[in-house]
Amino acid sequence: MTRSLEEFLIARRGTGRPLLVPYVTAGVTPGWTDVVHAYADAGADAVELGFPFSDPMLDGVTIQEASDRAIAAGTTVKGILEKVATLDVDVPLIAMTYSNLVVQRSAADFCAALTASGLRGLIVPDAPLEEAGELADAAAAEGLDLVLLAAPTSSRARLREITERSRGFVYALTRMGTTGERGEISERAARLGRELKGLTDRPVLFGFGVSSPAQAAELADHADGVVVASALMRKLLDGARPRELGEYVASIRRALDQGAR
Amino acid sequence: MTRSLEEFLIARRGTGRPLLVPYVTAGVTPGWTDVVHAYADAGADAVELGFPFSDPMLDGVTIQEASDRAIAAGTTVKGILEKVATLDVDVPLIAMTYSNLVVQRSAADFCAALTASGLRGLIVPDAPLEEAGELADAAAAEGLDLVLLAAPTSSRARLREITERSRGFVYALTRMGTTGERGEISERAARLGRELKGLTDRPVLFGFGVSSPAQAAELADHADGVVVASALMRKLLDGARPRELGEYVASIRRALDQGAR
Amino acid sequence: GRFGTYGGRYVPESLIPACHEIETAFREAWSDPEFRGRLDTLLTVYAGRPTPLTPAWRLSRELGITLLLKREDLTHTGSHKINNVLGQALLAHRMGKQRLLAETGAGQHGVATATAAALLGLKATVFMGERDIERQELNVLRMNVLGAEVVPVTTGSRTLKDACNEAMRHWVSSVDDSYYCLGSVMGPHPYPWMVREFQRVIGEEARAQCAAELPVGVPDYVVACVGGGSNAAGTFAGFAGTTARLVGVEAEGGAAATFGRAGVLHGFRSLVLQDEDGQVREAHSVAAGLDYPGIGPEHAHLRDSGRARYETVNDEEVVQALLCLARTEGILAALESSHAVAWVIRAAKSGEIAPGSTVMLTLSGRGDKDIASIKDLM
Amino acid sequence: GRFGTYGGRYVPESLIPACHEIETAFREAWSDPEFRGRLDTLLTVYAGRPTPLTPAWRLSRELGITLLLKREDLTHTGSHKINNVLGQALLAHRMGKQRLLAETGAGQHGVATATAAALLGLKATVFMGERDIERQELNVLRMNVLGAEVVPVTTGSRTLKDACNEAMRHWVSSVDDSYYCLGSVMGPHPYPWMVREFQRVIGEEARAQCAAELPVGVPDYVVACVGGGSNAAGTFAGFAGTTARLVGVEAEGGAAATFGRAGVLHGFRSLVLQDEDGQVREAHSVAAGLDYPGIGPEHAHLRDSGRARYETVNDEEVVQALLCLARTEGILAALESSHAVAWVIRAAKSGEIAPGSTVMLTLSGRGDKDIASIKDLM
Repeated sequence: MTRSLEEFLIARRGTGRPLLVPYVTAGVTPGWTDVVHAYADAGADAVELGFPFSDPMLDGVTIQEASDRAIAAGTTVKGILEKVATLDVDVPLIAMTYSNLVVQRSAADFCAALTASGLRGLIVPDAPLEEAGELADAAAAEGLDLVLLAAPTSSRARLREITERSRGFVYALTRMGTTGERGEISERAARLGRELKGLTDRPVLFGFGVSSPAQAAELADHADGVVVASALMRKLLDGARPRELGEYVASIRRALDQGAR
Repeated sequence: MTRSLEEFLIARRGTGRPLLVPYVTAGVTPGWTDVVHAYADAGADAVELGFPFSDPMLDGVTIQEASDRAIAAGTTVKGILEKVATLDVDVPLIAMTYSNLVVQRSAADFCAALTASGLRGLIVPDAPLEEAGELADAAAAEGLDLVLLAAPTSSRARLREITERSRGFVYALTRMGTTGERGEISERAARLGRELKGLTDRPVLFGFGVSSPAQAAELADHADGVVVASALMRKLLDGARPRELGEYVASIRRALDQGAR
Repeated sequence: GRFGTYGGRYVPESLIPACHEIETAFREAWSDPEFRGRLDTLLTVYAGRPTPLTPAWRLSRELGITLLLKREDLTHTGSHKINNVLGQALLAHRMGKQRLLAETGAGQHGVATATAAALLGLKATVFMGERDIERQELNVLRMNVLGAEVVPVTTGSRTLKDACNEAMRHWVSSVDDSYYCLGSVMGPHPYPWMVREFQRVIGEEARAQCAAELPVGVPDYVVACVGGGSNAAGTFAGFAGTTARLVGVEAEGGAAATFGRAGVLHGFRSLVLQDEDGQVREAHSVAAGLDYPGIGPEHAHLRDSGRARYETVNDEEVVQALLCLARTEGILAALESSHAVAWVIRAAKSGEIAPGSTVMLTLSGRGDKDIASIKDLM
Repeated sequence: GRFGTYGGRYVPESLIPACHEIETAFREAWSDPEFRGRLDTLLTVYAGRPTPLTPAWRLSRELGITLLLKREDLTHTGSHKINNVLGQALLAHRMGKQRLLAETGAGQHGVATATAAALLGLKATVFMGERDIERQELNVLRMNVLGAEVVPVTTGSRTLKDACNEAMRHWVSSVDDSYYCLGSVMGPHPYPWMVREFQRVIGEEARAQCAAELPVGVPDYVVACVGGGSNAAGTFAGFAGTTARLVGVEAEGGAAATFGRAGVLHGFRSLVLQDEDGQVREAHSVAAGLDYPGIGPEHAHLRDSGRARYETVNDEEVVQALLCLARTEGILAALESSHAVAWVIRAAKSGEIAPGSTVMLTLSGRGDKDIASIKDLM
């Protein structure tokens, strides 16, 4: 797997399937690596790996709870990277964390360490275009794809710049608000998907509030796929085993594939 | 007993005996009139009768407690006067109360009512020289002796005016402070007694804080006698019967008479 | 020492020299530019005067009048009491006294006294009814932190009236080294006059501010709450010579001007709530500072002469007025001051205050001290 | 949007348009004489500015220095927070927003926000850590009375840091109709700059007052407490171009300037208390308002550049300083402000502040809110 995250996803998309990226907070349970495997086995196209931060500003209560649990269990960036280096999964892994964990080392060191452990992408929600420059350069130098976020409120000019500078895929926020499950898909999200698709050939994935297979399928109509996070982490915090999480991902996979027909 | 309070006291003093005026709050117990009799029988030269007021500014906790108890029992000026009218004691009775009870009726009406019930004197501690004019006129018109107070802090000029305008006797405060028992007799009190005696032939009685027979005797050395209030009322509030109060007054009587020898 | 037939000096002979001494000292001080200068300096650089005159923008619109608030709540310690206390504390200091005695109801006067004592290096002993201690705990703690001794009063109704009795008793026995720092326009002469003079600054500032602010220069109504009546007396003093209608607002359960009868209490003759036999009634108000059965003698005289009128509002109206002012203007007034607000709201709504009228209201203090009570009442 | 290497706008893309919108609106408003005039009017007739500069007469004598206190405790609502909040609330109103969101630690910023919202007819939602709700109950009740909704924050350390997280989260989801009224010189650009501009009035007034009051015109030291650092930033802004030595005083348990390392929190890059792995530490201070693990980016820059220095004091010193000021000057300062007092006392006694020096100290707020805590600590 020497292709970049973006090349990988574009290839997958090329097969006609909607893309599915499930999320897990690293360290949230001792068996979190099993969750990664379960996701991959269930048909994930990539896995988003949360590096827990004490103050996850963009995340809702579920991810905050998972992060607190992971930190309390002694999870560190170094520890996660050591585990990741031993993982053998056939889809790309994407790190998700906050700026503070990045700047503890330099951006260059951080990106190098991720790449050395085999990670292929990086999402830093509190590093918007304005603050992402140095990080983007460092990531590019390491061949790490820095995924940028696009919001329903972003201007067309910003969306253009985001689609140009994002790597791997464009992370489209389904709605304003933090991560967490919600009932309905807004027209606003659909419009954002269409607009992004019109601006770029890069994969566009929806994230935030994807809370059921049906919803995932509906969203995927307006873009190239979805990121699913809180719905999975809620189940995990409530005691679901890796196998059960895998089954849930598989159900989303099926819904996506059926929706794509 | 048609003589005025002052004539009566001067006559008593003329026999060589120190004067003794014990106090009781009217209405404090159902048997308060028995206390008056007990005092008279025990050798009192007059009895001071407190007409209870809700806010007795110059009185300490003991008299305030007795007043509160009397008011709570439904004691009124009218009721006291009716009882007093039926009393048959061979020493003069002196009313003690505060200005507010006086001004409820006019000063003239109040003095007339007191006299009609047989009272011979009146003490109003919150009516100093400045405020006593109308009251003094009304009292004089009724043949009621209005007793004025003299304090250790009063100037010589004021003492002169007090001794001139007081009737019945001059009530000399042993010390600054409210009524209540205290341990020691101050040099200040002795000085006030000597000063007043130098200014007038009217009887001069000490009051405030006379708390033992010995103390009464000591004070009487510097004037013509004493008023005893809180020490008696404390015993009454603690449950002493009229007979026991009489015995205590008798013990003061003996101490005074021995001291006079 | 008289306001018509009211006022006077109904105190025991033992206090007469002290009253004379204070009167003489005050007369000298009040005509001494250095004393006036020192007081002005303290009021300005320490207590935060002049206080603003704030238009109640939203409430005015709602009521169809122009309502201006004289913001005594913004003074140091949070009420107009500081004006008087700084004056008296400077006087006590000038007289060589070592200790300030004070009674307090809501605790604002006690806090102000503790404050002035600390500032001038004097001791402070504050008498406070046990019942008030319970409902104004915050102010008790403030006094403690400021180094004052708070003496609980357990006699009678255990409120302001009884605290006055106790303070006077203590004064009698410590008159040599202690100064009785009375908190309102009451007590024996010269207090009602002296306290009004120290509070006159409220009315004089407000008068000048109205002159600058209002097209006609003088408001139609000047309104203030009345317990003993010091903030009202100080306010009215500034508008005495104007056409403004003066309105004092009392608590229904402590409305001596409305339900009182002439009597003598705490050293002065005035209107007093009392039973037919002359026993003083306990006042009842949600505002501890208005729980007083008497009224300053000058107010009794202003009522008789018709120069001012006195209205009453009930506890329920007061709490509603407090919430209303908080939510329309962002100003949390003391329960005491909210009495004045309550009357203005009622009178403007009933048309008693004609639409378009201008009303100057003295907001005597802030309501932080009342938060616990208000919580229970909401 | 930078102060040296600090500051910036580290927020999710979803908030970027809102930050731009606020920055644009603020730039326009700040150069609009009408807006400036409205704000000046509110600061003057509503909030009670200018606040006095009070000489701490007795404490100065005791310490052998000249200590002047800038009295932000005398403003409406009792702390400097109102300066900033009135500015931002007017801005939100101008922008057509219907609701103010705010985080609060000690509750002073929350109360100020609730106040400004009531004044301008806006809604207010205030996020407050559960732990702070417990220790600052008075302020919670004040916000309720003022009509604001107080949302308890149960995540993390349940103090100010977590209230910030929660407020930002809520902001993301309600950015169309809500304005985030940030309480200190922190957050994403333009907040650190805008809040400092709104607080600049403290320093500018103090500068002019010192010029009038002091023979040399400029004090030797200018001291203020620092949590996020808004009162210090506003104070320092007025003395930036002078020879005065600027000193920020932090709580020992929340001393980001002393024990922090560069990091990104709540949308800005600055010094942050954190473990070696980059997890933010919980701050601990007796003063809820200083319980913050970061420091405004401008302070980080002032520290690096040497223009200001930052000192720490511990809880015990703070409580002693509070009592000392109360008992020598009759001023009950907030626990936050008492940090600055504590350092001055220590430094004057140790000779670090040379005898005869002049010290201008910003007393950021009053201590009424802290009375319950102080009682437990005494």
